Amino acid sequence: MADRYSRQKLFKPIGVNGQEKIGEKHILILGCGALGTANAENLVRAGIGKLTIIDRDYVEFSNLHRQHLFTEQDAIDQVPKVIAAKSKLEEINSDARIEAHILDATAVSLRPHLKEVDLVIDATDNFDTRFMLNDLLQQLNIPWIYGSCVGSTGMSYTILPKQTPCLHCLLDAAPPNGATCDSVGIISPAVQMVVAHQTTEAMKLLIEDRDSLRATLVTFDLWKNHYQTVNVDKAKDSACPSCGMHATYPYLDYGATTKTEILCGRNTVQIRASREIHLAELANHLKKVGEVKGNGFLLSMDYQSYRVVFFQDGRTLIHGTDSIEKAKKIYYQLVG
Amino acid sequence: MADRYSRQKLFKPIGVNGQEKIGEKHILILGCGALGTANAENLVRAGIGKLTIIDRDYVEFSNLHRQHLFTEQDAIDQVPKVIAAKSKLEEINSDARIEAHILDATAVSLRPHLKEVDLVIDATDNFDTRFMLNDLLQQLNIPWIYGSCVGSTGMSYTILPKQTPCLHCLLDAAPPNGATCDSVGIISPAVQMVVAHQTTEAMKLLIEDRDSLRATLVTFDLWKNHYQTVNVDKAKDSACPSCGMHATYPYLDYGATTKTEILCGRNTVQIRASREIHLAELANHLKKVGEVKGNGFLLSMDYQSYRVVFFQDGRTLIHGTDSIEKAKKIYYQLVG
Amino acid sequence: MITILLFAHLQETVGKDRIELPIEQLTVMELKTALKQTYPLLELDHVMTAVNEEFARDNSKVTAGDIVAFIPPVSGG
Amino acid sequence: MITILLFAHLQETVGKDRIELPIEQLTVMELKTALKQTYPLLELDHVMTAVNEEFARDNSKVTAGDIVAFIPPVSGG
Repeated sequence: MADRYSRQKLFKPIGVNGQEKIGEKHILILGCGALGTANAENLVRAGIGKLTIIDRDYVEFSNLHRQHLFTEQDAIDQVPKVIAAKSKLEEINSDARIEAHILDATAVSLRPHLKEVDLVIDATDNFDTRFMLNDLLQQLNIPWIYGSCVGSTGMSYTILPKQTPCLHCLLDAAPPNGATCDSVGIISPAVQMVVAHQTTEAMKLLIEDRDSLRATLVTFDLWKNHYQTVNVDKAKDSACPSCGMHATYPYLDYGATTKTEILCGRNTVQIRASREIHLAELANHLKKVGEVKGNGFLLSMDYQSYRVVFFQDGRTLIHGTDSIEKAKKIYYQLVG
Repeated sequence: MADRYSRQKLFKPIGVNGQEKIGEKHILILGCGALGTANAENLVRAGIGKLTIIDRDYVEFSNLHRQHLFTEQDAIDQVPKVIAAKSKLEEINSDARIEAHILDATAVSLRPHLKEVDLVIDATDNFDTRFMLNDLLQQLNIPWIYGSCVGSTGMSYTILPKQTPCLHCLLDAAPPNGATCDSVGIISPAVQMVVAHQTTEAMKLLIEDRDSLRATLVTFDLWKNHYQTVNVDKAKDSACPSCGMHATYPYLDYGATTKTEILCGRNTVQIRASREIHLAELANHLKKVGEVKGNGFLLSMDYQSYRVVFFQDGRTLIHGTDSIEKAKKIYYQLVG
Repeated sequence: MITILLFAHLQETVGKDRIELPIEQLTVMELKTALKQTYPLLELDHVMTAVNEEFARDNSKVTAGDIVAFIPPVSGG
Repeated sequence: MITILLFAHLQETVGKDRIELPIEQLTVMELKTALKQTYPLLELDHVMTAVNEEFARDNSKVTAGDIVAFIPPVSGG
């Protein structure tokens, strides 16, 4: 096992010193879907000291075509994604310390997990969360690497607080979601292309080789054979509310008030209650309505044409609709 | 499980018809190292009908930082790479038919496995094998996708017999290996970047969308933030001995005569005998020399400062040297 | 002549990935307005714009010979 | 002026990733010969050459304003 990283140490920019630094660092990956699992696998194989993975979701069959680490059995068992990922990652590298949290990321829920984090990798699937993350990391002075993909396209950009333009400098506001995995699909190479850029940038930051960082935003379309970089030097806005002279971090409040949301590519609505759900108690109640399955982490049941899944932390997923109204109706019919 | 490929079918160029075609096709991946495992995982997740994987090697700890699918236990057990990969791939997608062959690829050994193969993905680690493969696939009229990586760099190029320039058109001869994984190392994102291009091109070929194929050779350096394509239209050589008017396929003989070789990034020499090795008989003999371990697929033993591994198909790996002479000496000392 | 590159789903809306316009000079905003008169490109209000591979704002100038790329932000992951 | 881009380990041999030469016209072969007189670039005999992102042979012409890339074939996998 001594020469486990030998080929990585031979890569001159990393070397023996770089490998040691990688082993001392702590990365948080927000999201454990396509981008999250592939970044996690790379970093754990590369010898990251500590990895925190945060995700609110569980494994489904429709994830398997693009999400690494997960198997059919994980989908059959509806294992929470971070739990399934952690178990695979530990088989790959038993030296890595992996913290897995089944958690819906808000400014409030995320903050305690950002203590002593060197770098955050964006593996979320929506701009609401990214703008919240952008504000939070500007405030806490933690670098992060934006990544996103849909269809055969993707983007990546490395954000250093107090130095580079932030996400809010580049986009005036969270754009209305145009293309999602649900509307235009996704192929796995688009995921890996983004991840290749994110992991490389992460390695540069881990070994403190900031001169090699990519200063540009990358965008590509693998099916159309297109690759372009955008120089964003001029995008830094001194009046930016998220990273400017008088930053007010506007998205730190916004996130906290969102109580329902449509999940990207899922035909699913999430409803987030302000209190935890007592699963056993709820299961007892739901038995009267239909067959309830539970695995200790969640309860699930089929109801009308929907599948409804309850998590202990207060969230409920209504599968089979992208209407918030319909979802709320179902929810209140079941939970009362 | 019905909607397992739902997000891939939503991708318009694939659609329902494309997904059906993917499920009817047969791909052969030559090599089950970094490029091979990642391509195999992508294709099996994407729903490939049949996959043949060919590799001569077994899993070691120094593979784990960049080679997908493999775990620490695989390295401890020295499982042959294709066997370890097959077992993981079947957990990911039980519908895929996966043929795994522990085999040293020569023109002779490879030919029978190319019957009814729609496409070959190059995941080899040396140009000797690639030039042999190039000749063989020109002769058999099977498209293939060249891929390679070292350090933070890589290349990919799609080769269609009778249509595009072939590898021999682009390179006059197998170049002397300059940079190898053993001399300059390798980081995992370089692997994934190549694989993203290979898998996308494979998908285009599988669904018969040839108009979308990349006509250029791609080369990149992720650490140096460099990406370039090379238009090779002018490279097609009508006098090329591998794909020209009077092709003689010169590398189909050459490969067959190579009896020893230094393995990329391994500090290892392979010696290939013309006959199979009777493992049990050899084990009996070697017990007199030292402690022999076997797992049904191979025998291994430490000898002097080397580790020596014997495969049933007639090959022997001498770890701990890149000198063919030294390796032969050890070999003959043990096998006689 | 100004060359306009369309990315991602903008290509499908317009039916091609490149438009050439015989214009000498205008701002990014004026270009967006002009395009919206010809094509159903409502999304142009929410895209990132690059002029000659450099980030550009709505008030940035575009001159004959420039290549303008409209890049819709991607949200999936 | 001809711009030469060096890829992969050629960069380390030369110590930079770009060379500019004040030359009007020559062939790829002549360019390689000229470079080998200044730098220890023996590998130039085994690299792929692209002129303005197009594949070029040793007898291809290079003219002032061209960008020449020397790309060592990569073998690992």
